[in-house]
Amino acid sequence: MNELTVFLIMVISTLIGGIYLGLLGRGIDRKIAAKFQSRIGPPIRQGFWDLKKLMLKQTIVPENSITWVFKGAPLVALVTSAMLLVYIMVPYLLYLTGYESPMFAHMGDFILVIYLLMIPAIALVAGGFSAGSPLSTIGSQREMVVLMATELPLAVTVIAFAVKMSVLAPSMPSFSIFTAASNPVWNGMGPAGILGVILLASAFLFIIPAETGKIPFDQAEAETEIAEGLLAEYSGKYLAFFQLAEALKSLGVVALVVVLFFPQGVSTIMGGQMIAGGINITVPCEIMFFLLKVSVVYSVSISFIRVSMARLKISQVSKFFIYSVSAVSITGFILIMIDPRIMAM
Amino acid sequence: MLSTVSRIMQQFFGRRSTNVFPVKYAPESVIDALAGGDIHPPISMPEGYRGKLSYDFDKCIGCGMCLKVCPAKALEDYPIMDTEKNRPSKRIVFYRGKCTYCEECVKVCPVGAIKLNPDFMMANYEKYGDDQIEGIEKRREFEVKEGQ
Amino acid sequence: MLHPEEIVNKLKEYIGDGLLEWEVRTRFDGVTNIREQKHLYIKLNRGAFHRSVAFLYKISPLHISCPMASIESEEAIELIYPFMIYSGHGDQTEQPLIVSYDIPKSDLRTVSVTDIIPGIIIMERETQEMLGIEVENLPDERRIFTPDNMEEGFLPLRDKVSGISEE
Amino acid sequence: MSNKETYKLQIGPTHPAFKEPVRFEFEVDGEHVLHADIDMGYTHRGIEHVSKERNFIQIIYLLERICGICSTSHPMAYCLAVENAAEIEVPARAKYIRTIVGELERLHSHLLWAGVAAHEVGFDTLFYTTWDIREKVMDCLEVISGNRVNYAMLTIGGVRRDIIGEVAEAVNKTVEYYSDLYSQLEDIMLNDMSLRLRTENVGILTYDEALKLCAVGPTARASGLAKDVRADYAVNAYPDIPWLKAITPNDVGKKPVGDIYDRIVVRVLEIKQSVDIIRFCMENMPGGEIVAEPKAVKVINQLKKVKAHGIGRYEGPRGEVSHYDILDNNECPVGVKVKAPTYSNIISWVPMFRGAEIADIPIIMSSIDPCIACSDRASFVEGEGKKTVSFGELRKLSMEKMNKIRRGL
Repeated sequence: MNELTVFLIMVISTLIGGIYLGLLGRGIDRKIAAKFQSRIGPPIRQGFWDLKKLMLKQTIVPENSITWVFKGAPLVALVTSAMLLVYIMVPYLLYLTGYESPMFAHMGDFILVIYLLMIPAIALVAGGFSAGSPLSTIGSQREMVVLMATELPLAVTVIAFAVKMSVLAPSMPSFSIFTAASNPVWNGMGPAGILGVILLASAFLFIIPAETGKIPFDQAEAETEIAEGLLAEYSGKYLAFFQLAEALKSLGVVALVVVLFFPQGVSTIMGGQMIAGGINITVPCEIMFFLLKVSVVYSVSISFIRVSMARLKISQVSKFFIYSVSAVSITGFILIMIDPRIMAM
Repeated sequence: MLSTVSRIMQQFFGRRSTNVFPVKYAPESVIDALAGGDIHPPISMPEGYRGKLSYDFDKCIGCGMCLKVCPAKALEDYPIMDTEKNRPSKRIVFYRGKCTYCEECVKVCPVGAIKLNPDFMMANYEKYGDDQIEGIEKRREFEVKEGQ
Repeated sequence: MLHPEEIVNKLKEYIGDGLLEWEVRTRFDGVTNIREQKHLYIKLNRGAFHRSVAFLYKISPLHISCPMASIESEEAIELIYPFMIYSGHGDQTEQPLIVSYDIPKSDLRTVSVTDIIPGIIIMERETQEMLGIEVENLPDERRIFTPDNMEEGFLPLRDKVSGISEE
Repeated sequence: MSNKETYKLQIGPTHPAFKEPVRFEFEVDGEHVLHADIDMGYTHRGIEHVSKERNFIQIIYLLERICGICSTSHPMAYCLAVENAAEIEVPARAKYIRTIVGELERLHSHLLWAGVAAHEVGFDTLFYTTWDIREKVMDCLEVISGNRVNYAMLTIGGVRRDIIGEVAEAVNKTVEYYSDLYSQLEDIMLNDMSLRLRTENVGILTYDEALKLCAVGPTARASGLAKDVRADYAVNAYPDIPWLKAITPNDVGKKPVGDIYDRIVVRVLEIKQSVDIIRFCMENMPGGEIVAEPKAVKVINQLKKVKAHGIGRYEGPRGEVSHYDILDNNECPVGVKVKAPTYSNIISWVPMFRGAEIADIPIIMSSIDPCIACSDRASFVEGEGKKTVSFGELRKLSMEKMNKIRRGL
């Protein structure tokens, strides 16, 4: 098969699957949260219904808003979120399917992923500022603070991975997701290094809700404080775009964590191809296993954390990330660096 | 922190506290859809529940004590002619939409013509619709008879 | 802890003729442990009111229990301040101290006691807008419960002025 | 920036954090509140004025609807006021039943508050948990009185329903349920990290301010001011309880700061206290009549002959409820003055907001357990456009409408 055809198939299937799974994930998340809160909760299909309803609703643009920013922001958020998902998923799918080609070796650069993580948030901020309401302005300011606070631990993690990858697979590009997927970070490491990776993973446990704007880090939306903050003025299809963008971004961030920390596929664990009835079912099994991992990470880092904590204040969020989470991730980074096996190489 | 988590886990694995709205009261289209599935019976009301008001037109002697105590003025004096004795006889009309379910009229009624039932489903589109006025049917019948 | 009669005597010494009438009423409550509760009703001269409150506050900080009630008669409005004295000590010590004075309708003015009891401000603002009694020295004169665009001279709690008919 | 630009943030009258309409105007610098201003009066219903047109029995149910949560406190204070004026002796058993219903209401109100406060800080699980726990006391009240919210238990000179047989059993079961659950609840409410982060050293009301601003209820007690009508002033069966006292954070060995956390402490301890009071009352309830005069019409006629003033005070769940009634040889009182706990605490909001962040606004606002509807109760309604419609006119209009509809029948 032509490389380009494979690439296009993967992108399109990721997009379609991503939208479907993202909305389904929202439904499952709400159901699980409801279960934690001892209630029934909405049907799992609620995400799709919400989207459908919002698309049909009248869209109101505030009079004193900057119209083109206000209208453009949701689209930017949606497109970049979709790009983020594609950018994380395609290299990983390539790795899972075992399709190797020099063209794809550099795919999925960490630095670009960090930027892509930022752009939907910046689009939200721009949309919030342009709406011209004091509540959305406060929401935008808060979103900026959360965005900046999470940058440091995120960057530290990425650098740690790059360093580790350069040691594990010197022949491959260090910043590539493909490399990280094919060389699990847990390999070739002593106890100190493993502890370091665990610390990095636990830092990510809090970065995920912050990136996706969930309690305890939903200050930008904070329903009871600033009435949905930067989404306060959005309605109709623009709100639907933001919701879809958020669903895609949540899936993307969770997928990133899975790819970085738990990339091992079924075949790696079982030590070979999966064959049932003479048919090679490795790829479907790999995808199912991946979805399982995603749902576990999703329900722990998004659903569980969100039901077990109160919303923090914005000053506490910045302190929490700049001091505690950064300290944890830097410690993790140092532990990985001083791991004797890395030192030896 | 630990106790919070343990409570959350307890809730996750325990029985949920909410209940689906009793199907008995749902619209018919919904009942059809749910007929094959899980139908929740309505939760039983305790004895002495103060719900929908009912009024026994024939028992009423028209003393008007209930008019005096009703805080919401949900009762109206509606005198009609008693044809047998040929004198106006006081009968009461109750506006259910105004009722506050304090049970004061029930307590004060000397003949027990007023009761509060355990029925609690009283939502209605019309504030003064026929089914929101207790005692009006009898009154109507009477009017029709009078007219003849 | 002063007995109601002692409070009255002290007050009499201080304001003299300003104290018009006084009465102590007792109520009992409790079942096995019957407690007696003394209510002191004091009627003052309008001019003596502010000084008396300042004097009483020195005995023990006053707590304003209820907004000012009023009785309207032909030529005057009687304002009733239900204060509590010795509150916040626990152990059944609180005593109601109900201070009232007449305001002639020809001169509907009184003096604010917010300088002594800051917590009374909402109640004085309410009295001002509901009864039309002008409260002097009130730090915040805006309306609180009634809207700002309400027509002048509409006084909700004064039947004879507002024109609300008794059915 | 040398000259700091501040801007005005309007919160309310409708806002997701507020359960009832009230409007705040904050002067805000970034996330910090510099000054707060309060505007009320969005839920005026004219209850004090309407009361003057109803007879003494009707007023009980009218006052019950001042507030859904304090639906025993207001009638209680009113009945105490009228009994005080007319010198009616309440039977001993009625006093105990009043106490039990009042304490059950406190239990339910404090749990409701805990849920609301948890929701304000975004802790929805605690909100669902406390409201789930609260269902038990609501069920118990339903068994006692026949309704979950408006109990209609009180009447002048006693109570309307007895607590015997199955009902008494239901109360005992409720007491057991809460004493079993209390330690877990206390642990969650007082030791949860994220809750402490949000509530400690936020919305501080000092002792002096509480005293000067006449704060009442848990708000005052959290500041160390031991003001509790149950302990200060003899009502119902409270004088019988030897160990009853006003709860302050000192009871858990904590110096009162007057912040929101202290208000949580006071309320959580009061849940335990309420359970103990109910148990005490169930064990020591004397027998006998439950009402001095069971015939409502007779009571009205009896009160017609009274000319006196009466004051009724009761410690509602949110603080002191105080009524001042003036009886003047009439079927209706000449004056009814109502004070809800929030009314006393409104002014305490101003110092609490000093130095707060925007994120603290909802939790400070709900920390006094406000009931705006209780405080707004004067006498007219805003009509269409800018015209002000008096209560009488409004009623006339609605009567006309009703007649029109009725004619159409």
